Parts: sequence; structure tokens; C-alpha cells
Amino acid sequence: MITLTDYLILGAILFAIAVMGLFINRKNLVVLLMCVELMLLAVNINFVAFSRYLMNRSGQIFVFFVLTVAAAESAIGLALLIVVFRHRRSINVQELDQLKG
Amino acid sequence: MSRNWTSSRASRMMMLTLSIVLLPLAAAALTGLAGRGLGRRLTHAVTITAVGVSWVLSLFLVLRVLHGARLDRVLYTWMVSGGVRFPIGFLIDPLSALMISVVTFVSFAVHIYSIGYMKDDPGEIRFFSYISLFTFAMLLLVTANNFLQLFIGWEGVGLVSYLLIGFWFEKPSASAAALKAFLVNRIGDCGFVLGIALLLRETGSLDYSVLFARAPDLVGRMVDLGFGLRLPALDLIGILLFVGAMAKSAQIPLHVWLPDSMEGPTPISALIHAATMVTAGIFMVARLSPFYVEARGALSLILIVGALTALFMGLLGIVATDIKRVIAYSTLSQLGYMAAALGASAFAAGIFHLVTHAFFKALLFLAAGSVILGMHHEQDMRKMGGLRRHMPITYVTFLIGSLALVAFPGFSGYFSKDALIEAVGHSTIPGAGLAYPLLVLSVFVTALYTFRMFFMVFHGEERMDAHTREHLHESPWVVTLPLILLAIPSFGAGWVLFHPLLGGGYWDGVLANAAGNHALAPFRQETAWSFFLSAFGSPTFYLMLAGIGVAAYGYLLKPAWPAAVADRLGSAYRILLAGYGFDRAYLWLGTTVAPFLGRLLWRRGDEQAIDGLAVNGTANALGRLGSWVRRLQTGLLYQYAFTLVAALVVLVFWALIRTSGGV
Amino acid sequence: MMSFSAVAPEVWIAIGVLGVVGFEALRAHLPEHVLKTAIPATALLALALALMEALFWNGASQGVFYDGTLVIDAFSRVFVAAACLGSLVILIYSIGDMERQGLGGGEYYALVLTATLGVLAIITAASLLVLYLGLELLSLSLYTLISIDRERVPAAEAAMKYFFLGAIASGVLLYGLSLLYGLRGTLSIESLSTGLAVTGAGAVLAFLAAVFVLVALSFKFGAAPFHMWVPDVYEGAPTPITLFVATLPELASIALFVRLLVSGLHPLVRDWSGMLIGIAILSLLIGNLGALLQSNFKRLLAYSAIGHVGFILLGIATGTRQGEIAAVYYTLVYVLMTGVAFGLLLAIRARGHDIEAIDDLAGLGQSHPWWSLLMLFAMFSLAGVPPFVGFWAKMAILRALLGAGLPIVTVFAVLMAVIGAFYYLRVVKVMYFDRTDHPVVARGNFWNVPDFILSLNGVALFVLGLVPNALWALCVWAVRR
Amino acid sequence: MVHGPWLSLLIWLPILGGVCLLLPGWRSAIFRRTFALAISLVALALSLWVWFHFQDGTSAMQFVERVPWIPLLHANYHLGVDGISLPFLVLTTFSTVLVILAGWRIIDYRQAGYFAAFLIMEGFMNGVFSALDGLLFYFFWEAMLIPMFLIIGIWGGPRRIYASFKFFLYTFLGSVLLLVALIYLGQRVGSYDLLAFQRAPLGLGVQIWIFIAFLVAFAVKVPMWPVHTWLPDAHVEAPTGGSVILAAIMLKMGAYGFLRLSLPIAPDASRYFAGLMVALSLIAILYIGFVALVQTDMKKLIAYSSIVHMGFVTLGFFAMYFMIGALTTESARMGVQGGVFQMISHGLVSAALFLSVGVLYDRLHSREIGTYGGVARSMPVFGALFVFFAMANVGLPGTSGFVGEFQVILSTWQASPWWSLGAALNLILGAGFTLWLMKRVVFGPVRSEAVARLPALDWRERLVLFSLALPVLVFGLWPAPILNVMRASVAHLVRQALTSKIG
Repeated sequence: MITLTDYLILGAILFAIAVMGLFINRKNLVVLLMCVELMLLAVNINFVAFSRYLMNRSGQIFVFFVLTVAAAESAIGLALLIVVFRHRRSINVQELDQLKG
Repeated sequence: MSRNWTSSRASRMMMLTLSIVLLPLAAAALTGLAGRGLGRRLTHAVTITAVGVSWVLSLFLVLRVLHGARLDRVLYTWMVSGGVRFPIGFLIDPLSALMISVVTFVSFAVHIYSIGYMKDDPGEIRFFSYISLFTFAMLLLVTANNFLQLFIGWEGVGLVSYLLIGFWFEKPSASAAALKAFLVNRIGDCGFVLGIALLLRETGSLDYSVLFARAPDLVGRMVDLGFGLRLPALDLIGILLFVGAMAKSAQIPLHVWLPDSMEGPTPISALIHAATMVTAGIFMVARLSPFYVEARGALSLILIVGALTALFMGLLGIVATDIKRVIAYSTLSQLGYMAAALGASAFAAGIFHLVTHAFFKALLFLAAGSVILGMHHEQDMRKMGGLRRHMPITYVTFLIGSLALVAFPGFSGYFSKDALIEAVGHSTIPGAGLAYPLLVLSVFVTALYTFRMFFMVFHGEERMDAHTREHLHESPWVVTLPLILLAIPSFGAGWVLFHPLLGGGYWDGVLANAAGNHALAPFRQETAWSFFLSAFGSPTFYLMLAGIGVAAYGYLLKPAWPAAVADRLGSAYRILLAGYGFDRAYLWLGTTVAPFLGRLLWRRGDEQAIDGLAVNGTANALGRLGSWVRRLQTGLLYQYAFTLVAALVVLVFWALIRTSGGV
Repeated sequence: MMSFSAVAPEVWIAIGVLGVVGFEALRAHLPEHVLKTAIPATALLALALALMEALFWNGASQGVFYDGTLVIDAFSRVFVAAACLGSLVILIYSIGDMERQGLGGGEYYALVLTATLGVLAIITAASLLVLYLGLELLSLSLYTLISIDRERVPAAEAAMKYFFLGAIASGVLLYGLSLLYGLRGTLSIESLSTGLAVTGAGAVLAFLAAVFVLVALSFKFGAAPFHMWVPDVYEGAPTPITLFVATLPELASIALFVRLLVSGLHPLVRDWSGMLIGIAILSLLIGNLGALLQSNFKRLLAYSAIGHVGFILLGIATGTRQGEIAAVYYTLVYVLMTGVAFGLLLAIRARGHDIEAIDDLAGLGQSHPWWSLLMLFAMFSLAGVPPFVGFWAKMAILRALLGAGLPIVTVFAVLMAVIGAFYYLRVVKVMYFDRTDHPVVARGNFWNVPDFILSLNGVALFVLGLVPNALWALCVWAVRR
Repeated sequence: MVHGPWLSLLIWLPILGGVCLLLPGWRSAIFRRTFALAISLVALALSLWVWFHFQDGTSAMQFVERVPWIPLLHANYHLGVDGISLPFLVLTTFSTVLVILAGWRIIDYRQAGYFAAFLIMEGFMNGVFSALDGLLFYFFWEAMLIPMFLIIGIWGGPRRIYASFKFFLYTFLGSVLLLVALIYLGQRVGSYDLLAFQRAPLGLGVQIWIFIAFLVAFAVKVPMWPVHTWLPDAHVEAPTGGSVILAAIMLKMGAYGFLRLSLPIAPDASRYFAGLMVALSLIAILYIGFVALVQTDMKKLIAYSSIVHMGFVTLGFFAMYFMIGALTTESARMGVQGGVFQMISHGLVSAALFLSVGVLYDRLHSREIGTYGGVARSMPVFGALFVFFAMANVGLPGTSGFVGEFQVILSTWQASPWWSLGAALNLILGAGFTLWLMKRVVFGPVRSEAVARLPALDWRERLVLFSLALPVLVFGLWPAPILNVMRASVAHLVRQALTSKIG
């Protein structure tokens, strides 16, 4: 029998993976985008699980909004990525280091 | 009715005093501020009239005082602080009246003299306003009825003496001497002020009258200085005040400034550094006699210091070759005599000698000045000699002065000094036994250096260069007149003043006498004449003759002999030349130790420790931190992300720990 | 009744957005000069109307509206007005410069409006959902604004960094929100404050939720150690955008803190105040020390911003009402001061100097006496020296800290303020002490609108310093419960 | 009791004047100057008006103005003067006039700003001396730093940047703690009324912390050893006018703070720390005396001598806690009076000395002592004045410099002979460094052609120097007027300072 806790743990693990991905990966901006998506999805699992558990719909509504926002976010993310790529023909994370100090 | 009469009379006294004191000030202010406008002649006129008038008035004052008039009156309240009233006020009694007349008289003579002496000096006008100012300050000092005003005058004369020693300020030696004089006097003032402070604490007032009234109650009162140090209040006050007097009246070891003060123009040496200012200390002690007689310990100290000064400063006079320095050393020695007299609680004798000394020492200085004029400002006696033919008046007056100085019977100096020595001999103050022989011995010394100088200057072969010789001539009347004016009292003052001053008729209780001490008793019934006759029976007379004899032998008959003697006792001679090394010591303190200390505190303390470490050190440390913080900002995205997440994780764990601990 | 006025400002702004976008759509058919006036006019008008609405909200329109999605209370009224006024003024300052750089296209106005909309949503949010949406709306607009100048390489980099970090932050926030939702079973914020479990197993989760929320909020506010984006964004973005980023989001952030943390998670105050103090102290350190050696003016202001956030968070961290008031007051004052500083940068750029490095200000004291005087006001005000209003802001915080019994923290804070004074003085020094041999005296003509408003803004720093009571009282009124 | 906004006028008139000077559209520099001078003269007249309508014999505040300022904090715009603050108002306005006269021709670089800065600062300084509300006091206290920072930085010498930053940060660091203490008191008392602070009962522990906070602020301003090192730099680099205001007024603020805040608000803590204070004062007198001895820069030397004289001030204030016996209260009053009088006198004398140095600097553009020598030959009048002020500086009786030192030495003996001795040693040291300076600058052989050709004082310089010499002399010969004005207030203060607040 799968309990709420299991869902929460799953969500937590996914969230953790996503977060790790964000700073372990140093090569590719696109991977970062995917990590962000993963993060949001992890949260979504939480919401759904809770909403099911509490028998309360607002959680699921929240999920829809999150998905929408995620879409918008990745859209903007990709746009930025293109701008960066246009400037320096690469999407390597490590090369984003003009601004520092 | 009678009270009105007395009060109106008192107010007339007040007016008289005020005009005596303020006339010189007015003259000084006028010539000082508008001198250039007035020009030389008017300046002379203004200052001399002012001082002359106040001299004449001072004679009236003396007459009134002789008729028993007294004045002790507050002019205005300087300030009220801490429940104490600090007044400016005047006290006229036999002592101050006498001092006033002496000061104004000598000052008057010096004013006239200066017309000739300063004739072609660019600073002439400034000079006249200075000496008028000095006269004012000195009068303020002697007429004070409280310590505040005394101190104001005290410092005032110090200031003017500073200005006048440095009168030719472009001479480095002059401005140095001025600075030295002021600083040494400041050492004295330091003690003086502390004395005043203790006085205020013990009596709650700075008025003489209060002090005299309370002095007897203070006997046996102790002052706790901490460190288990407890001293009798009276003695401590007396000593502290006397420290001030030591500086002003140039007692060992604070005498060093006086010889150097000869850098000033000669009239100044006569007026300030011989006749008046240097006697301020003596006057102060005498003024406070009712208090000092209670402070036996202080008296002994004064006695010893005075005697030492008298002898050892006299010895220095034997080796000096600068005519003014010789007289300066003699001044030191004579001041020592006076101090000794005070210490022996023979205050009258001290003051008596002060008065006669004022006359003959002023005379000697002015005469020396006349010589210097004749020698075209050459002061080295080795380049003089045989002047008697060229400057007869100077010669005679100088001789009178010298005889007075060596206390030749009949001359004023004899009456005061021999009386003084006898008084010390009779004194029962502890230390008198030691002081007496010193004083007697220095009679011989005095005679020796005085006539050594006399012979070197006026007798023997003429050692000056040809040019000077043919221009040698007697000085103008403005110079010789004062000499004559001063020669009269230098001879006669003793005859006139002996009985009133020592017989005690004049003082009527102003000068106290230490209980059980009868230093002055023998003179009660003596007359000037009897005392004159007694001279030839006393050892001092023959000592004096001996001194003259030796001088004559060495400087008339066998000119080679002194040099031989000098070689014979080489080290002693050198010690004398070095003035016992006092100057050396002070110089070392002032120009080596103090600056070293200052530089140490400045460079190491202020600049390195405080600024270097604390202030700029902090700034630099912060700067380093700043650059470190900047290095944290690497600009690398994944590091930013890592920091963010790491912080998050830390907080999460903290939360878990706290709740698990909390729950 | 279902009052429309509750959302009136938002509606006006939304209309504005539509208007701007509409004009852009018609770009092909309308003459250039019409667009050049029409688009800004629309945006300004929308903001102005929104401001009016906010000002004339009456007592009747108080309360929670639309099934507990947004709340109109004193706080909303003050801050909505402030936000509208803010972005209005910012637009006025920046128009000239944007035009100059050829960035005056419709997207700029549209994005500014949407960002403002997001801020308003945050301010008035009564439900976690609205809060989240407002936050995202604001963030996404900001990302785009920063990189609005596609040719500007650092801008793209800054936007990229901000984007990813922001994404993490909102992810973290969401996670926290999800936990809160799980704990209370509702998205309404005020229900959080009532009966959120503070003991038992729930406590752990609640605390965790608080941590996540706190981290996300601190990030938005740019508090250390979540400040990394701040300097890079300030430096990378075009100055007008920096002006925007430096001011309006601060209003949003303080609103977030007040709504979510202070009133929302008030039961957990014991738990989060400690953390917050830590974050605040770290921010004070990083901000003030990091600013010491900066040579780039915008970067300097970025670090100083971190320092100021530290002060504001100290106010929040006290958990007392006094502290809350102080924080709110400080934020408003800070926005005012930053507005002057960046506004001046724009005004001076408009007159030919291009200001990036601090040294570019050299000799300003002679070439632009008036502007440099205002800059001096701003600097001393930021440093917290009377007679300028910045002093009272700091004073309010210190007062709150002492009131909460935190003397050590108080002393630490003032010491940091002293360190901070150093780099503000440096700016003054460059303007006045470094003499330039060829001073070109050019005064701003106060009768063109931006300069005039800018001057008002600058003088306000002084006037509000002389009579600080009014603004302060406003804040007291705003956070009453 | 006179009412009416006289103090407000004293504060805001100069500030407004300064602002007007900054406005564009003045036709010519001469108008500006004249305007500045006029404003400062009006301020002087106002302060004198206040002086003459002030009633002696009461310690109550006079010319009181009180309107709500920040109702939220119960802070009022509360002004008033008593016998202690009144003299400083006059001193402030007076020295501002002198500064403007002194800068008349000399300042050629942005003169309007120069005058404006001084006028604005005058306003703030008057504010400090007349504020009776803690926040208002701090408000002016801090605001004052800005104009001075600019004056040093803009019109200063070669190392002006370092000096100005040092000045600002040093003093700012001190003041912030003062602010913390004030806020604490404000919350504890419920208002920021200084008089309420003075009445409030406080435990020793609290008092100690408050005293420390005050001490940091005031010690830096006074300045006391070891936080004095900003002063020499600031003085050396500041333009003449800046040095004058620094020495004449700003240093007094610290001591004034002790009188207005530390002693009455934390009497027990003052007693607790009195030993430290006395020690620091004596260190200032002796240590700094030696340091002054070896300076080669005239301004630096005078700056150090200022520290010495302020040492007397603090000694006079804090020795009272060690006095024993029947005369304690009287001696304590004498000490405090001495301190205050010393502040006033030093305000005049140091201003005069800095102006004198300025006279030389404007001619040869060097402050090095070595550059000069024999100045009295080419500038006799100046020489005389310079020596006169030097004599005042060494506390010669008959000059105002004597009175304060005399009172302090007299009263200190009540506490300990040795402290008296330490203070009295300054008679020697002070004379040492001051007159040695005279010897090297005014006297001695003429140093160079340049010195020989020094032009005499022009009428403006004469006016300035003589108008300083006059009060120095008058108050030296008759200090009673000033002491009468402050007597009642000092008595009141001493009573407060000697009555414990505990329990």
C-alpha cells in the first residue's frame, strides 16, 4: 500500500536530484532547464499527493498553474539561451563568467 | 565724622596708589600702540614724565605711611569661583611703600639713562614702552594685597623680562636666553601656583590678611600627599612658594637664567636683573613674614639655599671676563645674602640690603653700560684697562658702587650687609650655624671679584685696539646724570635708613619675627654711627681688605700671577668656568631628553601604535576582508547555485536539529 | 457586493498592457511619431489611473475578495499606491535613456507594466496561489527586461544567471508552499497564521516549510548568502532596468515578507527569527565589505543594496510590530534613495557622461553642481547621516532591535553602518574632491518633467529627514492589524 | 524669561543663508561675500541679543522653544540655553564671522560653497548647543560632520582626502554608539527629553554602558588620548577657516557633551570611570605636551596644544569625584567652571593662533617652522599679536588662557596634589613648545629673502586678529562676567553630578 509519505519521499528525492543537477552539471545550459522542470514536477507530486490525501481540490488547481508557469518559464529560458548562444556560439555554463567580483 | 574723615582719607590714598601704579601702564600703552606716531622725543617725554611723576607721588606715599596711614582695599572682584572671591586690591604699608619708592626711583633713573644708551637703536620706542610696562607690572606686584594679583604682577614682570632679554631678537643668543629665562621662571611658577593652591585649600582665601590671621592655627596641620607622605602644611606652602622665589630671585639651582639675561640691553640688566625684578622673590618672602615665621622648616631651607648661593655664585664672579657677567654673578651672590637674611628671619635686614643693593647694583650696571658705550659695545674686560683717564665720572661712580658692593665701611652696602651677616650669626633658626661661615667667607670673595673687575677695567695698561682708544670719551650727560643720581643713595642710603629699618621704628609690625629668635635684637639701640665704628673691630672688614689686596696684587702689580694660579688649580678653575655644570644639565634636559621623549611618543606612540596599528590597521584589515568577499563572487553560475543550495541544506539541518531538540 | 474597485489598479494596468501590445501590433500601420507618443502615454496613463484607484480606495472596499484570493487592507493600499507611483516615476526617469539606446519599443513598457502587475498581485495576495503567480509574473518580466538589449552581452549573462537562480528559488518556494498546503489543507494565508501546528510531528514539517519559504524570500530580496545574483544583475542590466530591478521588486519582497512570514507564519516566529538574524548579519557583512573596493558604480550600489537588505531583515527578524514597521519604513525610504541615485545616473548619462565606473563621476561637482548635490544627498542618506531621511530609517531599525532586547546585534549593525559610510563617502569624494581642470558647468533645466521630478525626489530625502513623522506614521498605519 | 523663536533663528537663519549662497544666479562674487558676511553678522547680533537678555542666577533653561517634532517617538523640537551653553552660542557666531572675514580674499576656489558650508555648519553647531531633545541633539551633532567633511576635502591641503575621511569616519564611529545609547534612554524614559533623561533613575550597570557609549562619542570629539589622532591630520589639511572652527567649536562639543549628557545622566558611572578620565586627561596634558614639543609643522603643533588644553577641561570636570572634605562642592564647581572657561578661552586663543598661522601660510604657502624666522622684523605688528596669543596659550595671567588653568589647578589639589602637579607641569611644557615656536618663527635672525619681504598685515587681517585679542585680554583681566553667567548652571550641574541616581 503506497502511503502519503512515500509520495512525499519521492517528491523530495526528485527535488533533490533536480537541485543537484543544477550545480553538478557545468557544461550545458539546456540540462539546467530540464532540471528546473524536474524541480517543479517534484513539487507537483507533493501538491497532488497532499490534495488527494486531504481530499481538497485546490492543490490540484495549483498544479495546473504550476505547469503553465513552468511552460512560460522554459519558454523564456530558451529565449535567453538563444541570446547567449548568439553572442558566444556556445551554451557552456562555465563560460558565463564575465560578471564577477 | 571721624570715620568719614578716615574713609575719605583712605580713598585719597587709593587714588594716589592707583595713579602711581597706572601712570606707567598708560605710558606703556600709549607708546606701545601709537609709538610710531609719537616719535622718539615724545616717547621719551611721555614715559619719563609718567615714571617720574609716579616716583614723586611715591615719596608722598612714603610720607603718609610714615604718618601712620595704611591702605588695604579691594579695587574690583576679578572673579568669584567655588565660593572664593578673587579680588584685585592694594595693600599700602611701610614695606610696599618702600618698595614702590625704590622701584620708581631706579626705573626713573634707568629711563633717563636709556635715552643715551638706546639712542641709535631702531627698537628704541618699543624699548621705552617695555620698561614702562615693566614698571607697572613690578608696582602691581609690590602693591598686591592678595596672591592672585601678586601672581599676575609676578608673571607680568616675567613676561617683560622675557621680551627685554630677547630685545635684540635677531641675535640667536638673545632669543635663546629669553626663552631660557622664561622657562626657568616657569619652573618656579609651577611651584608657586601649587603653593597658592595648597594655601587656598588650607585657608580658603588668597588674601594676605586672611593668611596672616590663620597662619598660627595652621601650625601642626599636616598635608597627606599619599604614598604615606605627610608634611606640615605651613612648611610645604612655604617651600612651594619659595620655589617660585628661587626662580625669580635666581637662587641655586634655578639661577641659570640670570647670567644669560645679560643678553639684554644694559639698562635692563640694571633695572630688571639687578635692582627690582630679581628682588621680587625676596620681597615676597618678606611680605609673607608673618606667615613664614610660623614655617620654621621653610625658613631653614631658605637660609641654607641663600648662603650657598651667596658663596658659590660669588666664586663664579672671579673667573668671568665679561664685565656684565661679573656684575650678574655678584647680583646672584647678593641675592643669596638677602635670602639668607630672610631665612634667618631677619626680614628687615634682608629688605634693607635689597634697597641698598638696588641702588649700588643699578649704579654698577649703568656705569658698566657707560663703559660699554665708550668701548663701542665691547664687554670683554681683557680688552679694557686704564679707562679712568678717559671716563672720570664713570670711574668715580663705579668706584662708589664697588665700595658699596664690597661693604666698605660708610658705604650703604656696609650697613646692610654687615648687619645682615651679624643677624644671621645671631639667628637661632636651624642652619644658621652652617650659613654664617659661608656668608663671612663670601665677603672675601665679593671683594676679590669686585676689585678684580674694577682694576681690569679702569687701571693697568690700555688693552683695547687703537681705533677704540682714540674714540674713547666720557658718555653724554643723560648717561652720567643717572650715575650721579644713583651714586648718592649708594653712599648715603645706609646712614639714613640704618636706624629706621633695623631699629624697627619704621616697620611697626609689618615684618614679623620668629618666636624666640632675636637676630635683629642687637641693632635695637645701635645708631648708624656706632655701627660704622664697630666695623673696624669685625673680621669681615679685614676679610674684605684681604680680598681687595689680593685683587690689587693680581691685577695691578703682577698681571701674570692670576693665570698661574688658574693653571695651578686647573680642575677647580674649569669647574668654575663651567658654572658647576648647571647649564650643561639643563641644556641636556631641554634639548636632548625632552625632544627624545617627544619624538618617541610621537613616532612610536601616535604614529605607529595608535594610527598605524589601531586606525589604519583596522582600515587595511577591512580592505583585505573586502577583497576576500569579492573573490567569493566568482561569477560562475553553478557556484552561485551551490551556495544557495548549501545554505538551504544547512538551514534545513538546523531546523531538524532544533525541532528534534525542541520537541 | 462584488466590488470591482478591489482589483481596479490591476485591471487598469492590464488594460495598459493590452493597449501597449495593441499599438505594437499596429506598428506597421501607424506612423512612427504616433507610436512614439502613444505607447509611453498609454503606459503612463494606465499607471496613473491605477495610482488614482489605489489612492481613492475607500474604507468600504476593505476586506478579502474573490473567495479569499486577494485582500485589500491598509497595507495593500499603501503599497499598491507606492508600487504604482514607483513604476510611474521609474518610467518617467528612464524613457529618455531607453529612447536614446533605441530600446523604447513597446515591449519595454509592456514588460514594466506586467512586472508592476506582478508586484500588485503579491501585495494584495490573500492566497498562496496568487502570491506564487504574482511572484512568477514579476520574475519572468524581470528576466526579459534585463536582457531587453539583445546586443548587450553582459545583460544576457546576467539574465541567464538571474533566471536559473530565480527558478531554483521559486522551486524552493513552491516546495515550501506545498508543505504548508499539506499541513493546513488550504491555500489561504491567514488560515496559516491561525492554528499552524507548532508542536508534534507537524512542527517539523511546518518548520521545514518555514525554512524553504524563508530561503526563497531571502533570495528575492537579495539577502546573503542568496545574494549572488544581485551584483551581476545590477552591473549587467542596462541602467534604466537596473533602476527598475533595484526598486520595485524591493517593494514586492517586503510585501512577501510581511504577508507570508510575519503575518502568515507568525506562529513559527521563534523558529524563523533566529535564522533571519543570521541571514541579516551575513548580509550586512557581505554587503558592506563587498562594496568597499568596488570600482563600478552600479556594482557598488548592488552590494550596498545587500547591506540595506540586511538592515531591513533585522527589523523583520525582531518579530515585533515595531520591527515590522521599521522594516516597512526602511524599505520605502530605501526605494526613495535608490530612485534618486539611479535616476541621477540616467539624468547625467542623458547629458553625455556615460557612467559605469565611479571615477566617471569625477569633477561632477563643477560640471553638474545641482545633480552632484542631489547625489550627495543620496549618498549621505544611504549612509544614514542626518539630516537626511536615511538616518531615520536606520534609527527605526535600531530602535526596534533595542526594543526586542538585542543590544549586541544593534551595536554590530551600527558598526556596519560606519563601514558602509566609507564607500558612500568615496562617491562624494570623487564628485567633489577630485578636481577636474575643465569644468563644463551645465545645470539641469528643472522644467523638463523628469529632471523636475528627480529634483523633487532628491529634495524629498532632505525634507523627509527634517520632518520624518508623516512617512513613518503612514507605515504604522499600513501594518496595523 | 524671554520667549520667541530666537534660538530657531540662530539655527535656521545661517542655514537658509548658506542655501541661498548655493543657488545659481548671483551676479558676482562680491555680492556673495557681502551676503555671507551680513548673515553671519546678523547671527552674531542675535546671539549677543540672547546673551544680554539672559538672566543670570538661575539654572533653568531660557529662550525655550518646544513643539512636537516626531510624535511617534515623543521627540520634540525642544530648544533652550542655560549658562553653560550660552557662551558657546556667542563663540560660534563670533568665530563664524571671523572665518568669513579670513576667507574673504584667500579662498578663490568655489568661494560661495566655502562660505555656504560655514554658514550651514554654524546653524548646526548652534543647534547642538541649544538642543534639549536627545534626537535633536544627535541630529545636529551628526549633520555637522557633512559640511566639515566637505570643507576639509574640497579646500584642504595635499593630504586632504586622507584627513577628511579619517575625520569623518573617526567621529562617525564615535557618534553611532551615542545614538544607540540615546535610543535606549528614549525607550526607557518614554521621551527623548534630555532633562527627562537627567531626572531618570538608572542602575549602575545601565549607567556604565550608557557612559561608555557617550564616552566613545565625546572622547573622539574632545579629543582625548588615545583617540586624538584624527585631529592633527584634520587641522593640518583643513583650510585656515576649517581649523579655526574645528579648534574653536567642534572640540568643545565633546566636552559640552560630557556636561550635558554624561555627568547628569550617568553620575554614578561618571564616578565609576572618573579615575580613567582623570588618567586620560593627565596623559593628554603630559604625553601630548611632549609630542607637541617636537612638531615641525606650525598647525600640527597648535593642534597638539589644543589636545593639551582640552585635557585641562576634562580634568576639571572629572576631578570632582575624588574631592574630599568640606570644600568638595565648591572645589567641584571651581573645577567645572575652570573647564568651561578653559573651553571658551581656548576657543578664542586657538582660533587666533590658527588664524595667525594662516596669515603666514597665505604669504609663503608653507607651514613648516623651518621656513620662517625673524618674522617680527618684517611684520612687527603681527609679531606682537602672535606673541600675545602665544602668551595666552601658555596661560599667562592677564590673558583669558590663565583663568581656566588656574581654576583647574586650584580645584584639583582638593582631589590630589599629584594631579595638581601634573597639570601644573604644563606651565613648563606648554611654555616650552609654544615659546620655542615663537623663538623659531617670530624671533631669531631673518630666515630668508622671502621672509624679509613679507608684506605687513592688511586691514582685514588686523581687524580679525585684534577682535580676537580684545576678548582674550578683557576676559583675562576680568573673567567675572562669563563666570557669573554660568555660575548657577554649573552649581546645578555639580549637584546633579554628585547625587547618586541608584535606588
